[in-house]
Amino acid sequence: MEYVILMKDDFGGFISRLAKLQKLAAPVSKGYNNFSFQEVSSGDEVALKYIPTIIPPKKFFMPRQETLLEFNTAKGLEVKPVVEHEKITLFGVHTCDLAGIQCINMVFSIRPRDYNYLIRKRKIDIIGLECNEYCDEYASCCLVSSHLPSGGYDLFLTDLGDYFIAHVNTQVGEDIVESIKYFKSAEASNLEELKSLRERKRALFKNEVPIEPRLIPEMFDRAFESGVWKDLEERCLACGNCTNVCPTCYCFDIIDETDMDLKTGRRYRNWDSCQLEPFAKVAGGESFRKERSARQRHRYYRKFRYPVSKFARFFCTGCGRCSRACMAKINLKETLNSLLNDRYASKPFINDEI
Amino acid sequence: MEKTIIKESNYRIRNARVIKARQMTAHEKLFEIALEGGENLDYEPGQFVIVSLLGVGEAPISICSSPTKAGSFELCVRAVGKVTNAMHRLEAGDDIGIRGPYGKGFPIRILEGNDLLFIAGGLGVAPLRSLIKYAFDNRRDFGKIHILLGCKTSEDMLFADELDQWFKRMDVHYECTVDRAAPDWAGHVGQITTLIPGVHLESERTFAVIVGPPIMYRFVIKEILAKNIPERQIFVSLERHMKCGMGKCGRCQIQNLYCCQDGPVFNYAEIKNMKEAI
Amino acid sequence: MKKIKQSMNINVEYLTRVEGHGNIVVNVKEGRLQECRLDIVESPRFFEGILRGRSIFEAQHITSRICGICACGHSLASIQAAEDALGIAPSAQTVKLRKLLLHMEILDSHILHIYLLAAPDLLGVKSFIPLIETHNKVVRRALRMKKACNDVCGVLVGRHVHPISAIVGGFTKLPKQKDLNAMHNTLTGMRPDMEATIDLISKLKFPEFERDTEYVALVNDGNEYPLLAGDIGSTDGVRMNKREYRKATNEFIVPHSSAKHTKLSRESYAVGALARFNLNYEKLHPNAKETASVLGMKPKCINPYLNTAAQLIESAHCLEDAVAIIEDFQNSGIDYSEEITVGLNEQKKIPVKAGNGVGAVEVPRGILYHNYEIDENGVIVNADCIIPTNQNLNNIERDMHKLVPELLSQNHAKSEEEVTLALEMLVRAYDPCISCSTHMIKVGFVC
Amino acid sequence: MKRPKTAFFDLSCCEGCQLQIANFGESLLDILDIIDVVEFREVMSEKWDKEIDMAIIEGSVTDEHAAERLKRIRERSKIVIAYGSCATIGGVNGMKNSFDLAEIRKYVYGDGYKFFPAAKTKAIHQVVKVDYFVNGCPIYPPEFERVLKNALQGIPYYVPDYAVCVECKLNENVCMYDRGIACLGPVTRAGCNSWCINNGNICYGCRGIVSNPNEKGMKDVISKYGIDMGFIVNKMDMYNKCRELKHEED
Ligand SMILES: Cc1cc2nc3c(=O)[nH]c(=O)nc-3n(C[C@H](O)[C@H](O)[C@H](O)COP(=O)(O)OP(=O)(O)OC[C@H]3O[C@@H](n4cnc5c(N)ncnc54)[C@H](O)[C@@H]3O)c2cc1C
Ligand code: SF4
Ligand code: SF4
Ligand code: SF4
Repeated sequence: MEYVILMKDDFGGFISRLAKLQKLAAPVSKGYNNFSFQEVSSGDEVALKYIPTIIPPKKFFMPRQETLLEFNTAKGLEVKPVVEHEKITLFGVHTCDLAGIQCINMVFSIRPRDYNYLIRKRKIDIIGLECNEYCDEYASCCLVSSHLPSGGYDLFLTDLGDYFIAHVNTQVGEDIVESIKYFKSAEASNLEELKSLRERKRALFKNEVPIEPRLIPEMFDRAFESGVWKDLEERCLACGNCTNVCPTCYCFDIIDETDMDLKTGRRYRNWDSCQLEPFAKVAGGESFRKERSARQRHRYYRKFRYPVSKFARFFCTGCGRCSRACMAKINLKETLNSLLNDRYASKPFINDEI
Repeated sequence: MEKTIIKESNYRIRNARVIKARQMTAHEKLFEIALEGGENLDYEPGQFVIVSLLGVGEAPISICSSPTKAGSFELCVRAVGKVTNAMHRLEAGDDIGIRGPYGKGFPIRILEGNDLLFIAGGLGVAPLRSLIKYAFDNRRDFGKIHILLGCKTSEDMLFADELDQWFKRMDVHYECTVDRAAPDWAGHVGQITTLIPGVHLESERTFAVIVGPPIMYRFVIKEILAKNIPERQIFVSLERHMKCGMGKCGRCQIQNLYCCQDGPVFNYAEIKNMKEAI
Repeated sequence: MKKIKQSMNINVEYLTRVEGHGNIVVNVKEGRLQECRLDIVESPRFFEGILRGRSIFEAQHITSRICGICACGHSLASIQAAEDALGIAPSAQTVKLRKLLLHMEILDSHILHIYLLAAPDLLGVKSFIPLIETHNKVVRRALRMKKACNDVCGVLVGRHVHPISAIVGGFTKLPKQKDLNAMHNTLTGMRPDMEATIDLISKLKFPEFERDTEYVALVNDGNEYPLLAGDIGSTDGVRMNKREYRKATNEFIVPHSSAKHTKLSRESYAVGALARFNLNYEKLHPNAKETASVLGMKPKCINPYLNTAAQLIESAHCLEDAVAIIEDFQNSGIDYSEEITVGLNEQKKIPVKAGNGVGAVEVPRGILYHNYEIDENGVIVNADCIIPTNQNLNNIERDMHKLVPELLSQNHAKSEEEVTLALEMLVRAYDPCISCSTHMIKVGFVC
Repeated sequence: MKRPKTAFFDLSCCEGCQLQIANFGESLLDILDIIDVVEFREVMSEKWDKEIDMAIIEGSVTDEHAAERLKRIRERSKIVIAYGSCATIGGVNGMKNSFDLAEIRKYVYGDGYKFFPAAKTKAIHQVVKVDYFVNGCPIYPPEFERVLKNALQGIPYYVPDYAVCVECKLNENVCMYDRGIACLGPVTRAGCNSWCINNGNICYGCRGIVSNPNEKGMKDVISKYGIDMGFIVNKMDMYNKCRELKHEED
């Protein structure tokens, strides 16, 4: 059973049963067109039409604060490495966020492997949800080809009007379908409808920036000294919003905290951001990315250049969160466009056909 | 959220003990450390460990002893912040946690058979000492050895007693300079760069190894290049803010390189065009 | 008056276990009481002065910083004055939630006072620190009860010290069902501790001293124990609208104090738990009346030391009434459409008008008045706050004037230390909040 | 370790920060286990005039008398911890610095104003050296606890030098700017876990301004959202007026 269908009328029942199986998180509305993945127990809490949540689902994979060790120094050094984890199903993960999860999976899977991450990841089941339309003007998922599903889920739902069609990708997905009971197997006509939706999407989702994606790394190779970064220096407030909301930003700090007895305590890691003043400062006071322009540049290179060498993919998922969250309205698509218009950075690469 | 104790963890620390602690200058203290159970720390010169003081934090510190010395290793620590100040309060017999060794050390196999030019500024002598001691212990494997050291004043000089011995050795050329001289200082006065022009080098078979504060590199390298030493025969060791030591936390990133994994020792030719490196 | 035998000179600099800085000065020379006063030496913070030029919508944020202990009370009085000036009538839901907040404020403050500030005197130690050793359970109970109030405020308005979500017009965040449940659990869980507290206090012996005075508190015609709203009333039969608060307080300056004094029908009057008890006993929750009978208290009680006991009675009332309010919400639910967005008016997105408004709220230590005059942009042009402690200062001094000779003339006259302690205890019984009271104001602009 | 002799002092303030400590509940006893409180006027009658290991000071300096008192405390204290906005940045007491001192005294005290001296409000570190800062109005208890532990361990505490927005985003609040409301989060030091925004209010800047704010960028943002600059400056002055003053130490 590779494809199954779920009638819309059964959606409420589906969510309630899912929530009974294990903890369930799904996008919920916070008002003002803001959404957030939160624990839910019924269908009416779920926002089926939503634009990317404030914080991406990475918060389940690498929690904002995560204990690594527990210690007791009362008698010698007594240290226990620990991992915090829970069984949870994520419902409604968009394709851009699936891509984001795939990115951090890679980061924490290459050697030295991060056991805390890997153990936690195994406990999370993922049910994807297709975007039939563009979220808003900030999205750039087509540029990085994350507007269509390409794995990274157990079950993937596409809204086809009266019903959802679901792609069953893993045994876990199969088990969910089995135990929920609302699903029927898909007919050929259903698959046809899915196909035509994807066709429509291909027409609708166009490269948001007029450059062929394979040329982006080269553009960045030439863009290091571009004046575009100087412009960001003036605007960026260094608030760190862009990195905190990015599904592929994973920098962290490691912090010790003792209990009041000053003997027992824990060591945890905490999300951190390359945009913040103290991030790259060394003890001598030297900061290697002191200017906000250098920090912004670093962020863009960490999305479009460096990971291409290391992981052979972009670490931008086109979700548009960074641009949405930026008070100074620093906009990813605009920055890329400015680079394209920067004659040193882009001259040879402009592709007129796009 | 459940919490489970795990065996395999990247953050597991090895229990160790300070077996000797000696105040060297007003700000630096030298520690000799042994791993629990007499285990050897398997390391190369130029590598670093992450020292762990539970409840205070962690700090990357270069190993300043040579792996030829078994049973224990040494760290030279300058008190600047949380961990390093707390470390300065440690004495012989105190517990300490160790992770590592981490990073790429000096490329010994490449250096072997060649002349060596060591240049260190300030605390840079610590990681370099590991290699210098290694070279002394395997003296036959190397050609000529030049050591140039610089520090602020003679009071800030690290390993002063050892330096005296180096000075006496037949088989090394050693010079030292201070920025500001005390009345009883008989040696050179001036920046470390002033020492370089006077050194007689065979450029094609000399490998330069430089460790010092960030501002030092650019000037020193300029002088060395002026001596016709090829760029790929220059090695540097860089310091960056670091947390995990495993190429994840993102702090030590220099463009697409991670100082903790791809360094801290870098070949100059490979990083010279990297804006954020030197 | 009997003859005073001794000469003594008492100067308690920086009176402890009260909020803010005050000194007690007593000077007895060859049997004659020459001087007896409570100096307020807290350096003034000019709150009324700095409010000028600020938006009426941030007044409560600023005035809450007059006092950390009654921050919620200041907020509520300030909000009431602002709404009065703007002509906004809060919704029934908002009023109910505010009542809940005020209950928590009073409960929290009374617990703090009873246990940490007053109990050490009654137990004959210098502070609660030695009690950790000797009365560990008692100390733990006090801290637990205090934290419970704090936790409820945390859920309701973000925090107890300087509440966040209670603003002009209503609340920026309304409690969810699970929040209601959490608050309910916390408060019902506090009942055994409350019983134990009553049990403890009923066994302690309060000093015997009486002086008849005028007691002033909010009064109303309904059945509700008036805290958040009402007219100004007194045991001497005064009844007036809150807008006439200046006539009810008659502030005047005395040279030795950076806080003003007040009077009404007589030379001085008292506000606070005992005043409320004396005026509104009938409207207390049955549990509170029960507590009063355990403590052997009936209105009109004129022993100022028993203010602490009246606080306990009120604590029982506030706890039960708070539980009732929450249960009511649990049953009827909360209307979330009432959640308001902060700052809209302030940023001129909703028009405002000029006006003058008064807030009168019963905070732990008595009636608190705030009065603002605003221009057509909602900017404060004049501000006035009259704090309960100020209203009590005059009365405290009158008590001292009666108490000192009594102490010295009894059959076995008290030593200087004993007199000092008795005076300190007297002052503390009023639970004065000196940081609040140093604000000062003259202008008479109220309509 | 010996329990350090600890004294709590209050200068001009609302004493709300002390209260935050009382609000620790039973875990206050754990704290009292590791420190030896020798003076705490609000809750203790005991007084102490000898050497102090740790002086924890609340409130701002608002007159000469307070400045002198503070200097004497500093002289006999090994460690000085400033806590609360009043102490660390001047806080709401600083608002009076916007006025002519004589005028404001007259407004509040009438003709007798000359009896009530006042000086410009200062934060504690503008008068004496401070070793630890616990910012906030009121202090955020978990941060106070952390600072206390760091002080006991003899290691520094760095007040976060990045914006409240960081914590606010992580708490997934709808940004006030999205709601058309101005908020001081982008220029205010984090560390409070975006307390006010979590509860539906804006950030008022009570923890002081980050050390290197992008003032031009902030102005752009403000004008982009159609907010009056004077309005923001006025808001900023609510807590941060004292930053304009010179430090006595310098
Ligand atoms: C590969 C490598 C090798 C090294 N080898 C050595 C060695 O051999 N010997 C040695 O002594 N050192 C060495 N170092 C440097 C050493 O790691 C640092 O000095 C150490 O990590 C400092 O840690 P700390 O906890 O003591 O300081 P921190 O408490 O982290 O502070 C360091 C400094 O940064 C400032 N600072 C930190 N955080 C903040 C903040 N949030 N806000 C404001 N200011 C802040 C402080 O003012 C302080 O001066 C090495 C570093 C690297 C990367
Ligand atoms: S860089 Fe921006 S658009 Fe790209 S993945 Fe991150 S948040 Fe989304
Ligand atoms: S609400 Fe305020 S603190 Fe939060 S992100 Fe927006 S500007 Fe920053
Ligand atoms: S959000 Fe702003 S005003 Fe509120 S506590 Fe934090 S720093 Fe202070």
